[in-house]
Amino acid sequence: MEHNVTFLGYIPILPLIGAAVLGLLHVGTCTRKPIHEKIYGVFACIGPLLSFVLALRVFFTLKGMPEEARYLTQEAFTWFQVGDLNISMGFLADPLSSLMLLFVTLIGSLIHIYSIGYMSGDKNFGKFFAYLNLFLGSMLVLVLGDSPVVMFVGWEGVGLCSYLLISFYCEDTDNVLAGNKAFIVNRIGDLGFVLGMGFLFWAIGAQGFDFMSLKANAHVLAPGVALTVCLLLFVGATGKSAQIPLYVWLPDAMAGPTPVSALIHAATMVTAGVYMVARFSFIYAHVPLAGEIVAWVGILTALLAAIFGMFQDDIKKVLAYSTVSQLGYMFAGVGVAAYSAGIFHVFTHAFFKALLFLGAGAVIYAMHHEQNIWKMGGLKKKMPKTYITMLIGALALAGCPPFAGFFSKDEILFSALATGHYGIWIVGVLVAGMTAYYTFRMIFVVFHGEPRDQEAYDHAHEAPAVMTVPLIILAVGALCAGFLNLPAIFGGHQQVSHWLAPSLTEHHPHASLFVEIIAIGASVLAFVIGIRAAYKRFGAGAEEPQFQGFAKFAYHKFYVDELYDAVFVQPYKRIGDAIRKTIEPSVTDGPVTLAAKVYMIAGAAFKVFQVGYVRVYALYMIIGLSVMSLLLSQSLN
Amino acid sequence: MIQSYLTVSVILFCLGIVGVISRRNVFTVFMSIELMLNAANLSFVALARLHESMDGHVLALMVMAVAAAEAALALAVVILLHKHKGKLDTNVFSLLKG
Amino acid sequence: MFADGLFILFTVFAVVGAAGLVLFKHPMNGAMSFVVTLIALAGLYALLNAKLIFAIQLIVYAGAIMSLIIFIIMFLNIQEEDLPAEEGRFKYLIGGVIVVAPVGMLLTKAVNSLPGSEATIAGAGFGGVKEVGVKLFTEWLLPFEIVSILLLVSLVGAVVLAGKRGTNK
Amino acid sequence: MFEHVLSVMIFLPIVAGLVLLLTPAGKGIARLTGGVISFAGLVLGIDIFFKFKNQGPLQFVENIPMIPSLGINYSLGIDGISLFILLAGAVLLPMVYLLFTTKSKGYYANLLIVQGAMAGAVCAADMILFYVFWEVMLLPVFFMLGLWGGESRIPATIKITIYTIAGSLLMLLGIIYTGVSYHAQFGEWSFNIVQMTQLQMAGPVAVLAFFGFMIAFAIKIPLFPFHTWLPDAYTEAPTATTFVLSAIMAKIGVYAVIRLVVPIFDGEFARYALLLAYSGVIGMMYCGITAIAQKDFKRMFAFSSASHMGVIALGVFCMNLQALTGSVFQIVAHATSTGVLFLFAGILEDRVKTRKIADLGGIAYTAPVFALFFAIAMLASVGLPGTSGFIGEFLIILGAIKFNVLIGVLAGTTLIIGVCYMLWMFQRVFFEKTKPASEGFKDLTLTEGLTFLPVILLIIFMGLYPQPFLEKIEPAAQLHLAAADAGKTIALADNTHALVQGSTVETQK
Repeated sequence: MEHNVTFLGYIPILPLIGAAVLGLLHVGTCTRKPIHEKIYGVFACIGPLLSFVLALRVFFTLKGMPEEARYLTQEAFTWFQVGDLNISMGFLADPLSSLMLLFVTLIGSLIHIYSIGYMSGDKNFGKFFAYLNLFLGSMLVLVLGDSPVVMFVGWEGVGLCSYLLISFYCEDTDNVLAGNKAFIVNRIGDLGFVLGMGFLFWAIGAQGFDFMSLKANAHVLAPGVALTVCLLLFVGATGKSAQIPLYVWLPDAMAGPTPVSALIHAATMVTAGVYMVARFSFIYAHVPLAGEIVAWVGILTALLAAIFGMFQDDIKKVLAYSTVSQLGYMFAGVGVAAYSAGIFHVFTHAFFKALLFLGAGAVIYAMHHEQNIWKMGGLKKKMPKTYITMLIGALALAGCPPFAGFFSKDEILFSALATGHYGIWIVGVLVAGMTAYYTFRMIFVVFHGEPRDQEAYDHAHEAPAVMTVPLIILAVGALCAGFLNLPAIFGGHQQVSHWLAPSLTEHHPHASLFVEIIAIGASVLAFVIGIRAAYKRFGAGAEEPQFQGFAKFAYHKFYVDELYDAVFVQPYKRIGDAIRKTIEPSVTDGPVTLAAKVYMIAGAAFKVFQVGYVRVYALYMIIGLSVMSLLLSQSLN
Repeated sequence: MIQSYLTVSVILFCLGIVGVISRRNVFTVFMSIELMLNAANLSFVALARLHESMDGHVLALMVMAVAAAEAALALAVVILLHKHKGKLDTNVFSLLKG
Repeated sequence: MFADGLFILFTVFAVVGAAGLVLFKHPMNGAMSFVVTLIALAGLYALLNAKLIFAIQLIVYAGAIMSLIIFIIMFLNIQEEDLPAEEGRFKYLIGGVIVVAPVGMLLTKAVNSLPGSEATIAGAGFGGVKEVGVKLFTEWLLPFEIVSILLLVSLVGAVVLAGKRGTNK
Repeated sequence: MFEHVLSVMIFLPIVAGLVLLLTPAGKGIARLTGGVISFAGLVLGIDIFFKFKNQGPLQFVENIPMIPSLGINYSLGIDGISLFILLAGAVLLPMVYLLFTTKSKGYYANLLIVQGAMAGAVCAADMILFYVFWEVMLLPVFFMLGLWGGESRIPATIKITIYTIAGSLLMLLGIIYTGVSYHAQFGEWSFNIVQMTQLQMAGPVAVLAFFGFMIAFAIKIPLFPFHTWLPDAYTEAPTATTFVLSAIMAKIGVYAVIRLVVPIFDGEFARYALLLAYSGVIGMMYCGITAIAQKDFKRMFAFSSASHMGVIALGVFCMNLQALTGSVFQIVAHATSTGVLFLFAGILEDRVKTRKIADLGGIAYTAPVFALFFAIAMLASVGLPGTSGFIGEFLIILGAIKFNVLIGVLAGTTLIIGVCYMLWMFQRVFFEKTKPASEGFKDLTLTEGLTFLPVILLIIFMGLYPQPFLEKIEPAAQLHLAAADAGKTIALADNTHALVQGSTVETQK
């Protein structure tokens, strides 16, 4: 079986070419007469769609291979090679990356199509699609990279694109600040990634620094080094996937256009961290302590974000915190070594979260860029398609059987329970209830009850087909994706887990039927309690609540942003200012200035002797002569 | 015997120095310099006599020529200064004061 | 013996003249006493068999240069009030002597450490016009020419400097 | 002619510059001449690049005795390390003539002279010759800064001149000491850099000589805390001068460390490497943090440049193949990215007549090409993968981790620090609301755009396919490390001792 293929590289390159073409078109024309939007739209969608087709080809090629040797590689060229370090610009498609490829390209393409409707009329239409293509290309590099370094290219690339897209409406300072925040926080994570790569390289990289060689050599890693590498890489993951303590950028990232939120902050970019941990499962599997830390960080993030999500009044912020929360689940999954469960949740989450974001986008679009849920209400009648699709998404997110989210979330919670992580399981179930609560709080407030803003309600209308069709496709996905990994208890075969098995180093826990039933029962119970609470409170319309006490504290996100600002940002700026104003002129430049000053003072002192009278100068000469004479006559004796 | 001539030369030279550093009158300073030149000349000639070589005489001639040139220039400068400042005091000219 | 007597006489005149130059307040008096020094020096040259130098000292130095100086002094028509006050003149002079004393002592010491040789009888032609002239125009030709250029330059310089119309008095 | 191609590269600009100064040519002609000559340098440089073989020892060697009695020769030669600094100059300098409005004749003449002198310093294979070019290099900067600089140019000029000359004199002492030691050890005079590597240096005087060299180079690079001349000089200098200073001259400081200090003072270098590495890292952080507080964009770039130089120097001090190669690569990458950023700053200053960040805003809306190019150069300077900046920074951090974990971690923070001030600046200059000063900001003209385009493409090319560059650097780097290794094994044993006890170790010996 031939493993070397030549078409892998085209998958990321096609969107990148698209980005270059669109970018040049936009730059070349934006100050003069803009090009028609349709041209941009066509160019923008070609790349992602072709990539999707290629992704399908990859999938079926892999499917045709024997299970234990399912991989495709392409080594385009030697990227850089210094001494033992040999990095080739190479791509690797194995079951893990092929799964990622499929949904990234599919959802990416759908979002592109949707955006044609959503962004119409924007004067930076071309720029938007250039960034979007660039983003998708970077994400595909990330997924396909055959070594950590190539992966890092995509890793940083998506960070850059998130910066560009979040600060897309760049005339507003807040948006740009949100973009900066995203990029800088991501960079902090990237530092962890780079350092992790460094340690990994000096430990086992000399025999080859691509994933396959690393996997083959992982067993020689000393436990201490392995733990260091795992934790550093996890720092990278927390940055990209918005986990404690680096989650703060994601809610702010909602400043970008809504399709961007869907693409970056729900379906693709934020999942990169989970993907990376799964990619490095061959190391994590050897270091249970690292997994433990990952799992706890993940589940605590899930809890924290769920608390925040319960009190937000911006529709996108609710979704943003739900994303952070779901990402926490995924990390809990990969942390308890249930990598396939984590990845499966990535997969299902991509569908329903993209769906929810795009639906929210349609609502915002209909409400003329109003994002406060307390200004909406009763939209069910005006936007039936959007309502239905979003309801499906919400059910999936809340974990209602048999929607996609139920199976994947349940898989994670079951794994936690089966591996004896009871604490994680309890928190997980609790978060599941909270998820159901805040999701349906949003649905009820937005779509049910009476309109709160009559004028906006009158103008609201269903989105055009270019926007609703992607919604429907995604809704189908959100409805059915869960069945792909149907566990045995429901008569399924866990196809996704089996598909992923060759890429991952994991041991499926064997647990009794009883445990499985407890897990499922608890999840369903949590869902029911959550949705009931939401219905009681908001089902028949409710007024905007005034938050008191803990609720107010949670509404302000525990003041974490303010804390970070006071602890990191302000001191940083103050140190900079202090250096500029005092340290630089007086301390570092001090010796130099001092030397100059001493010189000047000495000059002023010696100036006294420069009286200007010729005869005094002669006198100096004679005095010198006399002194010399005295000395000489001493020696003459 | 030559020592006595040279001693005279030393005395004259020292008197010249004293004149240069302690007087303020331009002319006196100038003539003190001439005195030092003459003292040097005397030692040239005396040493020429000692070594029976006339190179010292030639040098003395040279010194005189230089003295003449110096006199011409220096006096021109004195005239100029006198024209500008109306004084013959060297202390008036202290443009180099730091 | 006679020569020693003359030497002492000239020495006394030379030193007294030089002292006068340094001490007199008015430059005219100083110049006159300097002339005495120059003439006495000419006498010393004669005692040293330097016939040409003796003549030139009298003609060029005591004659030409000194008369130029005196001419300028008179030309500027210096009055008592034009002269610098020089109140502490003697104080300065004493100070000057003190400063110079070590130099003088060193030089004297150096002179006295020379090998004391009695005067030989100089050759007949020693210091004569012809002999010095031959030396000057053979071995010393280049310096001689340079000196002549120097004189020319100083001549031009003097004309340029003194000829300037100083308006801002 | 092509046996003497290096001499041509050195003396063609110098002679042209001197001729310009002596003839009553107009400024237009001066600009034209400068452009033609530097373009000729570019052509020669590209020619050298393709004829260069991927080997360690010096190539294109020329050797003519100058003062045979003292063993001082006019000897030139380049290896993979010097090649790229030479090329950086050859590639970047022609841009200067195309971009800015015509200045006076003397300005162009000085630019030509500095170009030749820098080429000379890079190619010199004899320490005395190196010293001569090193000093000549400063002279045109003195004139350009002092005559055509900004408002407070005089203090800046005096500071840079005296500061760097003070350092150079220390280096001269070091050079003389090494020459004398060579004579003492081998019985003949020589100042040839290659022969010097055989020297065995030890003892307190060798340490002094080592620091003589190091301080001279630390001032030029500039390494913390010897960087204080830099902000003033970079800010006040006319754009082309800042460009020359930051893009090439600073790099010659690093180059000189690699070429002179590493092979000759191998023992001392290994002993003090940790100290120097800390100096590099602290400088990187210090200057990076200061950069964010600057009000003046040119000054901000100055600090940013100093910050990056700290990382580049660190790569040299780590003494392993990855870091050294990365350092040399980063020299080129930084020359292109920061050099271009300084040129952009010059264009910005030309058009808006202010250097205050606060006065600007919204430039991206009217000048998209400018914004795009600027963004690419900026991203390269913060080390985004896919641009030239990443490869070098990655290799340096990798090497630093091997050298010392703490240093590696601190070096990594450059990823964060760099991005902080750059984004902050970019936001306020290019985004947000348009301010009066930047209203109607004109985009790059066709000439300007075409001038920048090759360099921008180079930045991306070097990021995507750096191998042609790295394979030329690596053999030379390996050779240098092999020379240094001998000393390293002796010195690394008491490396940590030396840091704690400082010079006491020396006196005990």
